[in-house]
Amino acid sequence: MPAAVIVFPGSNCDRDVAVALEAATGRPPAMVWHQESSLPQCDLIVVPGGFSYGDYLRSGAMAAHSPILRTVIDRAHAGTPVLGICNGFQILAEARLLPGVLMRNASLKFVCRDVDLRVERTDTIFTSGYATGQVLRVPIAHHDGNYFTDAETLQRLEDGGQIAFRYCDSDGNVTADANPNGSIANIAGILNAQGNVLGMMPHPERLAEALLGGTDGAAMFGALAEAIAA
Amino acid sequence: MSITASRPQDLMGLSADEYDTILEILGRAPNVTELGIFSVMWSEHCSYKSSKKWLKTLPTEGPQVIQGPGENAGVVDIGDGQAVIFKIESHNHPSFIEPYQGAATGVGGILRDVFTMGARPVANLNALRFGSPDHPKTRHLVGGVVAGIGGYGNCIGVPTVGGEVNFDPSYNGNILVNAMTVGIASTDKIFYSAAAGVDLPVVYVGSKTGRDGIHGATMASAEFADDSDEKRPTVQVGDPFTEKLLLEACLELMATDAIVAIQDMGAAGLTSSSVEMASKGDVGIELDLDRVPRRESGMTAYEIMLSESQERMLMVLQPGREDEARRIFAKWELDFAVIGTTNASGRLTLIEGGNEEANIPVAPLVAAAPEYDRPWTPAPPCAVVNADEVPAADDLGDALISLVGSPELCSRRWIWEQYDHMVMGDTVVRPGGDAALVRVHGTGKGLAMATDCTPRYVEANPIEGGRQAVAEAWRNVTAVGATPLAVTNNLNFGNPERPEIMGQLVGAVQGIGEACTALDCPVVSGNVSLYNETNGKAILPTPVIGCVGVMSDVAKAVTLDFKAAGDTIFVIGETLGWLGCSLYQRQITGDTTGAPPPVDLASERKNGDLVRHLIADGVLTACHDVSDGGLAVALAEMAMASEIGTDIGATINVSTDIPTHSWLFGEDQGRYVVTTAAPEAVVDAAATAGVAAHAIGVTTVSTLTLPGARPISVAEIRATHEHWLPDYMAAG
Amino acid sequence: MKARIHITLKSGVLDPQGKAIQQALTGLGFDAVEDVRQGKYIEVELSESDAEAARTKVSDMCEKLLANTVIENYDIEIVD
Amino acid sequence: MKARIHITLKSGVLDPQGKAIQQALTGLGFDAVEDVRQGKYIEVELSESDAEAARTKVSDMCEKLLANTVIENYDIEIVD
Ligand SMILES: Nc1ncnc2c1ncn2[C@@H]1O[C@H](COP(=O)(O)OP(=O)(O)O)[C@@H](O)[C@H]1O
Ligand SMILES: [Mg+2]
Repeated sequence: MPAAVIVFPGSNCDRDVAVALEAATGRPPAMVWHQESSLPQCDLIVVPGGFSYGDYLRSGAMAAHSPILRTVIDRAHAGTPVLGICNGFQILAEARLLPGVLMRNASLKFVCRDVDLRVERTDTIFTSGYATGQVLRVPIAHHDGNYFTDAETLQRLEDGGQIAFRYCDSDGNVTADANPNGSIANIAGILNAQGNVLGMMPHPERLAEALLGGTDGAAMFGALAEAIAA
Repeated sequence: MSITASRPQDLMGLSADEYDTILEILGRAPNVTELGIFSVMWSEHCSYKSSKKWLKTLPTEGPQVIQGPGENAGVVDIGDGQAVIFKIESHNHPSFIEPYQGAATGVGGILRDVFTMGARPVANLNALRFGSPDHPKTRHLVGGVVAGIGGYGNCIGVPTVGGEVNFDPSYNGNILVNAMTVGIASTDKIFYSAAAGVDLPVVYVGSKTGRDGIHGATMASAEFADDSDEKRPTVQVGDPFTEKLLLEACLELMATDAIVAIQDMGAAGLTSSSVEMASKGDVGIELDLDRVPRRESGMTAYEIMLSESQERMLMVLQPGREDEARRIFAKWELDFAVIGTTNASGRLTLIEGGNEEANIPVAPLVAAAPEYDRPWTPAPPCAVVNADEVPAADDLGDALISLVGSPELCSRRWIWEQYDHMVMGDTVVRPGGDAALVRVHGTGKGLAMATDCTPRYVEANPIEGGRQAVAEAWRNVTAVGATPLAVTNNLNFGNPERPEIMGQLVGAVQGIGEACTALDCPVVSGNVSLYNETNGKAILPTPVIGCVGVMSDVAKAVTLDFKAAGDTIFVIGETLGWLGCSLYQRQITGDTTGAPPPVDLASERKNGDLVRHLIADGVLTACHDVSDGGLAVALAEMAMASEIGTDIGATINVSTDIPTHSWLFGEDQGRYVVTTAAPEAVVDAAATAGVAAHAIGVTTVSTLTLPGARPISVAEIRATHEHWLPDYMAAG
Repeated sequence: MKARIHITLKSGVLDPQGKAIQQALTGLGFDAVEDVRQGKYIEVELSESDAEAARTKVSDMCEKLLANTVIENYDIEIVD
Repeated sequence: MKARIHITLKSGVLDPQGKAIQQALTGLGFDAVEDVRQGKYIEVELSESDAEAARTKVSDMCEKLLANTVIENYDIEIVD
């Protein structure tokens, strides 16, 4: 089954993730325009990075109310895997598919660089290609990646194993210095309670090819390709 | 002439002679709208009246050139039916007044220049000059400009991959923000601005028109006085989201054959876009201003024609294709309006509310644009400084540390980490090296690009400085392994009405031309920004060169970082120890007197060709060109760039008959530092090519050991190098 | 009819912008500053003549889009 | 003492955010919306007991940092 990539006005990592998906699955994903109200047959939905609607008002807010998102929400509830990267994470949070919000980086600056991520869960279809505690090198590129949620929700995320990735140093230690944006508990990516929706600020599609400086992102697409082929 | 008696008080920046020419062209006095149109069309910014005579001397042709200067951007063949389209443009004055929006709209403007020709932009660069770090405005300007460039480029999703930054007191009241865009198109799908044909619909698309930036073009042609803060209403606000929609909509329409001509509305907005289309197509244009989409009520014809609202385009379509085009723009939620038609009158006619608001013959409006042969005096020659006139530091290692931690040479990471330099998924060599390398999507080939200029050299000797700017940009592109194809240039100077400033421009253009010819790298586009002065004090002459090269296999690219211990280090090119005008000299003596290092264009070319061949043959493990700070700084940069945690340094062992400090810090041109695991291959190839190649040492673990200097750990150099800019910015 | 809307962060919610502004103000020598919170101010022009109907509409807009009620409060004032 | 500060774009200055919000509201079916302008709302808590002194300080803050006076206006209200 193919994957589908949602395209909003202002999405700009849609092509990048399509390239990574095609490399992993051997076929191009369906590109679905935000005005559509239905999705094609697909076993994976990707909400890509970018600046949907210019990220005006709040990052992801307007996209969360676009026609296609209603269908994405329904599918997510029905169990279809949904991956939100960067702006995609912001959109999924605004759409309440994932708890919490992504606020302005603590530095107030846009930041684009490679960071180290510690893999916290490997029993999901997104992360089964990694080992628990493995340190990945993946780029971030965002202005609003400062994950925040209240203490109670955070506890629920911790207890429920819903934290997928944390920012860490190159040895896997979760430290304040390794936190590029001020995220609470160094959170870089979270899952919903069912484990079929993942939102993450880092861009695995950007380091999925040796020529571009690393391949740590490729295993995520490899794992997804396997899962949806099965 | 009798009408002269009634010459209006406000000539909108035109001279009395220019006004008289208008009277002759029209055979009557112009109304205010017409005068405004002449004023912007004949402004320095649009007419190049001071520089045209000299720009014509630049080499602009070559078998690779599809379109040289004269269109929105230059077009160069890169094989396989593809072309690279690029240009650089200044947004100096707006960025000084409002750094965020000024820089952002500068990026927006240059992007439109490139996609209006049918290219998808694939990379942005930015060449920045700020005042002295301790000037009270500098920090705010750096912060705002960088945020603005990032804000626009990141949102539209085009990676910002390179650029340069200098600090100098001469820019205190007049910063330079030069933005460059590189795009890729099919050679059979390139769009031009000539509105050939009559009775064709003229279509306006994009954002609505407001009262933004009226007279921005003439502002860019005037000197600043201290009251420039008062010139505020001309500030334009950028909307990168709308630009992204405009980009996608234009490319979608360009995939059809509905477009006859297309032109972005940049400086002087609807005026220059409509006049240029009409002039190039030898037709007349009638515009019905009532149909222009507007953001504000009560706008006059004058305001509509001169508005510099951003994110707008003007197109001439094939008849009958309006609906198809309208559907595309509706899908992207952009304004679309048929606002006029082309005709055979040869005149620009503007109608508003049924009245004729302007009626100007297009040909003389363009052809009679003034062209001045301004008086100029050549820059006085500077004495050559001998190496022994510049004292050696007690410890050359300390000198190196202070150089790599200085504002001029410290890391620019704080800047480029605010730019998304990876979006589009093809950035093979990221910022921080010599040239950035961006793969041509879906292929194995790549485009290398860099911007360069060393203003202190240009000030000391404009001809040599002009040559050097081209040579350094060419060298940077060569250093990753690419073949330089062509350049774009941004000539930033002071007031051309002063003969010594004009002399700088004339000299720099001569030097640029000579270098472009010798290096087979023609000029395909550019921009001139004059009157960069505050209270009569000019900026350093700053002719920025942007160079683009092609590489057939990006997998063969070489970066500057030392890769492993045990490689042999060579210097390609001759080291004579030229300290005049060098950063070392400034570090030690406090200023940069003397003649700049000469550029020997023949050896520049031979050395570069050798390096490129060595890279293509897979002989080199790292390569870096030598520029500011000389060999010592180049070696330090290669060490710092090595992987953190497994630092690679070098041990340099040379015996020279020149003073050690001049060997280390001299800024002789035409040189590269390269590393290899196959030293004989380098020696043989250099001998065959007749190029000087000296083995100077080996790479080692974690420490840089230079002659006359204490051994320094790579970690120490890196810490110093990375510190200055973030600390400086945080101190505000 | 015009609505003036204030959107502010709920107490207890981290405000990186407010914090940064506070630091910057302190850095500029404004030492009397004890706390800074940054919110949004939105003006909506409505073709609606009934104030109550306008308020209902605007509060619907806030719930649906303008505010993220997980972290933000909103306050509406109808002027005309 | 608390200052409530409104920072709004000068009239005539393009407001891309407001424009995008307006389009989004229209897309959500709020067709009575004629115009949207977005500004900032900042609350500053001051250790200052004199209202006039507070106002002077805050307006200095606006000039120096809070507002971009090239394109924005500011309005200060002192409450306590
Ligand atoms: N304003 C900028 N934006 C992006 N990258 C920059 C900027 N300034 C400098 N850089 C990058 O930093 C590196 C060093 O710049 P520079 O010292 O000017 O290089 P060089 O001496 O080789 O010309 C280059 O990779 C350059 O592209
Ligand atoms: Mg270089």
